[in-house]
Amino acid sequence: MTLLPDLALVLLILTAAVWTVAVRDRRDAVIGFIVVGLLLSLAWVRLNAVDVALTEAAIGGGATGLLLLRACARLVPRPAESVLPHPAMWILTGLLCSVIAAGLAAIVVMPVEPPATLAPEAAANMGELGLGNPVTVVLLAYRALDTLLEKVVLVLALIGVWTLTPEQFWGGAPASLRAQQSSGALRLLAQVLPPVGVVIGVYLVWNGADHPGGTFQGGTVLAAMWLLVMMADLREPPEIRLHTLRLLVILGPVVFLVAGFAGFWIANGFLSYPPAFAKPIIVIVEAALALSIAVILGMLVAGPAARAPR
Amino acid sequence: MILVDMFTMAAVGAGMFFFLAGTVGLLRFPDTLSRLHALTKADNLGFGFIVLGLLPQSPDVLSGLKLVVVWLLVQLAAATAGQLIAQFVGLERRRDPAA
Amino acid sequence: MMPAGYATSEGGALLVIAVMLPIVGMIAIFALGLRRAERIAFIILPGGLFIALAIAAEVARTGAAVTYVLGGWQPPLGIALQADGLSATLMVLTALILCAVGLFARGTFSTPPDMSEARRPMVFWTLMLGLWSALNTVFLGQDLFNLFVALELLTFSAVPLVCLDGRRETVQAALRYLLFALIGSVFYLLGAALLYGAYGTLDMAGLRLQAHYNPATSVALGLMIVGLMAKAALFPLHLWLPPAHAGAPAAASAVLSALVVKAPFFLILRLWFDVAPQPGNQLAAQMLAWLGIFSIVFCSIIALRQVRLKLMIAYSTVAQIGYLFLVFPLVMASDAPSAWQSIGWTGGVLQLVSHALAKASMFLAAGLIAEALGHDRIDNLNGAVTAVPISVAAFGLAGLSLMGLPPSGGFVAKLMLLTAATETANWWIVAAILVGGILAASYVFRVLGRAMAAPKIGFKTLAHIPLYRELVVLGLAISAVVLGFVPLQPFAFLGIGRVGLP
Amino acid sequence: MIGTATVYGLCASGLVAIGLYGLVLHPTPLRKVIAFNLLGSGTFVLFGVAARRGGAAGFLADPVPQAMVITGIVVAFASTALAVALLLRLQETGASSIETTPPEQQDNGAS
Repeated sequence: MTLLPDLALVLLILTAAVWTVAVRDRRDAVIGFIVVGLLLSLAWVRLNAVDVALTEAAIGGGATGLLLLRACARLVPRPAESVLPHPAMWILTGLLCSVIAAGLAAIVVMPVEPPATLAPEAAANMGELGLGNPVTVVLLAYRALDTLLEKVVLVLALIGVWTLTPEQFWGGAPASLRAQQSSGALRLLAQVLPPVGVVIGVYLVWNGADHPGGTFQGGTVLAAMWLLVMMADLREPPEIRLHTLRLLVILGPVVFLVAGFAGFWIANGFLSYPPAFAKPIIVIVEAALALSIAVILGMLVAGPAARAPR
Repeated sequence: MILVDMFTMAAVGAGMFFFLAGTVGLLRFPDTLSRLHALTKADNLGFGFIVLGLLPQSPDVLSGLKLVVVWLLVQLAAATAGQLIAQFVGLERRRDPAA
Repeated sequence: MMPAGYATSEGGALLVIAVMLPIVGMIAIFALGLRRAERIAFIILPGGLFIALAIAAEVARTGAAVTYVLGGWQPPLGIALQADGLSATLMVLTALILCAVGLFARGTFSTPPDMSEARRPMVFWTLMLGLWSALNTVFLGQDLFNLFVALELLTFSAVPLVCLDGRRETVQAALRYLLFALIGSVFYLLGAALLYGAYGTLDMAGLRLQAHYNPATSVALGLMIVGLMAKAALFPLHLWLPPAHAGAPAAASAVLSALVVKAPFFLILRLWFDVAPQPGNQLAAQMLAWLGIFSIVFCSIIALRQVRLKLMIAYSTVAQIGYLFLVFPLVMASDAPSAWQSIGWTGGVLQLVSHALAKASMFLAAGLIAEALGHDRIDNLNGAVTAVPISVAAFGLAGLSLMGLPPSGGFVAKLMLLTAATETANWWIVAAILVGGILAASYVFRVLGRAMAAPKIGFKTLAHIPLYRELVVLGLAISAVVLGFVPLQPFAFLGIGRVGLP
Repeated sequence: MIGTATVYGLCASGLVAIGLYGLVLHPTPLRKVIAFNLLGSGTFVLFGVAARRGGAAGFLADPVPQAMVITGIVVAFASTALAVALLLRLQETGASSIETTPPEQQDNGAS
């Protein structure tokens, strides 16, 4: 009986997912995907992963959804998207997918005993650092290299998107994000919400050291506020050649790298923190990362430059 | 204590009723504007009642405050979204009066 | 339960620097928008080469793997980097090729003097450095999730390089490449999730100690290998490679073909010999080899039919990657005391290295030929030899290695594979190696025949090619040839630091 | 006895199958990208299941796979952004679908 809500949620997720893939109109597909994202964040809460739930809601549903909706708006309309492929093709693909799903399902219904876990190791080493949120500790201490490299992935993704700038526009600003029809309501929201949003973003980063939350979640909220302001046409996207913009993008990775290399002198090597200062160092790194993430996410949504530099 | 719990149950129950009604309206009403009407009802009344019902249950003032902030933010977002959708519908109608 | 611990060894910090130095350079170029992106790159390039050589020297000196435990957190909770003989070799190879390509690209990707920043130089040099860091992480990583991040780093550096010139078909090729790479990543990650669920660790050494045959392990390894196959462009998942590698600028093509596709193969090798329960699955090994055989024969034939030189070289890459996958049944059937003492394993690694050198040289030579003639249609290459004689010679020398003719690294590699195949009575593999050699000879000689022919009347060289660029190309081709003269002894280096089978 | 984690494990398998199906069969790049995100979500949930089962030592779930999922979600977003930029650029330069092969590559289409 206690499984009933979970079963209902899973059923909803899978229905929304099937709809997302099967529906003809691509805008409907994007909306379906956003719904899946929001339902998934509930699933993450049920999996006792509040940090992931926040990330999924902010990035998986929110930022990705915005990105895809914007793509929809800019793609030329097509009458119908789901051209039915050759029957042999979809039967074969369907079969292959079912086999893979069945294989995965067969494995998940036979859990190993005792469960494989690193939780005891993670718990045993937490004390040294003085942080309360184990996920933050994993991200910024135990597996800091992954997190650092993943920030570099974000910078590279931004460079990759900027590569698609037509030659004559290099250095200019991305296309405006404003809606076709200016809206008083949207403008009001963009004036009222950002102060609150920024507080929430900062709170998420600050709070992330000890409670669910952290750089990604906070950074995404900050990015969302910035995007809102750009969509309401209160600000234009900045030119990609701007030094301030470039410096904000690399601020996080650089602070992280500096903290990492400092470990050679003040602790036991790269990316190790002296126990007495671990918490302040991690919080500073997180704050810098959150700022960079906000700027990178915003610029990734804005896309390549579409106007010549002034 | 019992009284507080009963209040919570009543308020959350009322909230759920409005959500249910709003969802039915969203699914059954014929055109976008009336669907929007149903949706905003659910957002305003349903969500409002649920927050109201949960308020006495919050362990400290901070959590209660958070609940109120959440309610305010949802109101703001719902109002803006409602406005935007309505505006979009108006735009479509002007462009194509038959729709 | 706990695997054998890692301990940071002397010189371990070099590994961190090998991964971080290119990132520092990349960030500096991105942020400072200095007058000349290439200046920063030319500080990083020799530095990185020096670090790679220092790591190799350290491995050779100690006769053991060089290790670094990040932050002092013991795996599987933390992450360790480790260079054994094989990874040190590949890091030196990577550094050499990147330095050569850097020299080659200096002319094409320099910032115009009147601009503070131009698109192509800025993007090219940042991505090149990002790619270097990614490759080093792939070669050093010991944790499957860390390696996932490294693979993503590689994808994000490689894909934009494909569409650097912004033409429609290159954007299309880049998108297709990205989609294939993403499918590959997801399959890899699915496998990693299953392994974590089964063993609670993604550390390779830990998995090696614990892994045994059960459904979860088999499905996980199968998914990961299929995902990596898509990234390594093994038949029939190779469709993305030819347009992508042919569409990129020559300097980028050289790196993509020589190094980027080798990274996923390296990981398959590691999964197979360092993670999977031993002995490996005979059927899977045969299947991989069969896909390799199809790659060799099929794509060599398609290469033969290409109109454009760069597409031909790209198809040749798919064919040559096929050889690498012949290793699995050959090593398993050998009676050598450990996998890396078998002749098949050494042959495979040598094929990887010699192909990297030869293919880098070939793509660069093709780039110079196209620059000089203004096109790269094979049928109109007449007179190339008068315009860029050294490049045509380099193309021919690199071709020797692809065909497997003596004297060349490719010859020794293919001979070793052939010997291993005859010893283990894998006759289909023997046939594939021989047929592949003949087909490679046909497509290389087709190009050479055209390029050596007398120029048509009115033939004009479009651009003057500086001598140093031609010499770089020749240098790479010569190293591919010289590899054939290296005595077998140093190959013991490849086995340093590799754990014996239980 | 089926537990909460198992239910979500089945959900993950379903998402993987649905996403893979869409990724392989949808002809247009945008739909492929959406399907890829579904496939990715399924993979992440699989990590989440391992995490939830691994709850021990005072933690409700194993934090290590959760941290991996957070990293993975960010990487998936970056992939989506790059893919969207590519497909918009592709439209600007004149193609409507990645399935249309330029003439000189026609013969590899057959392979």
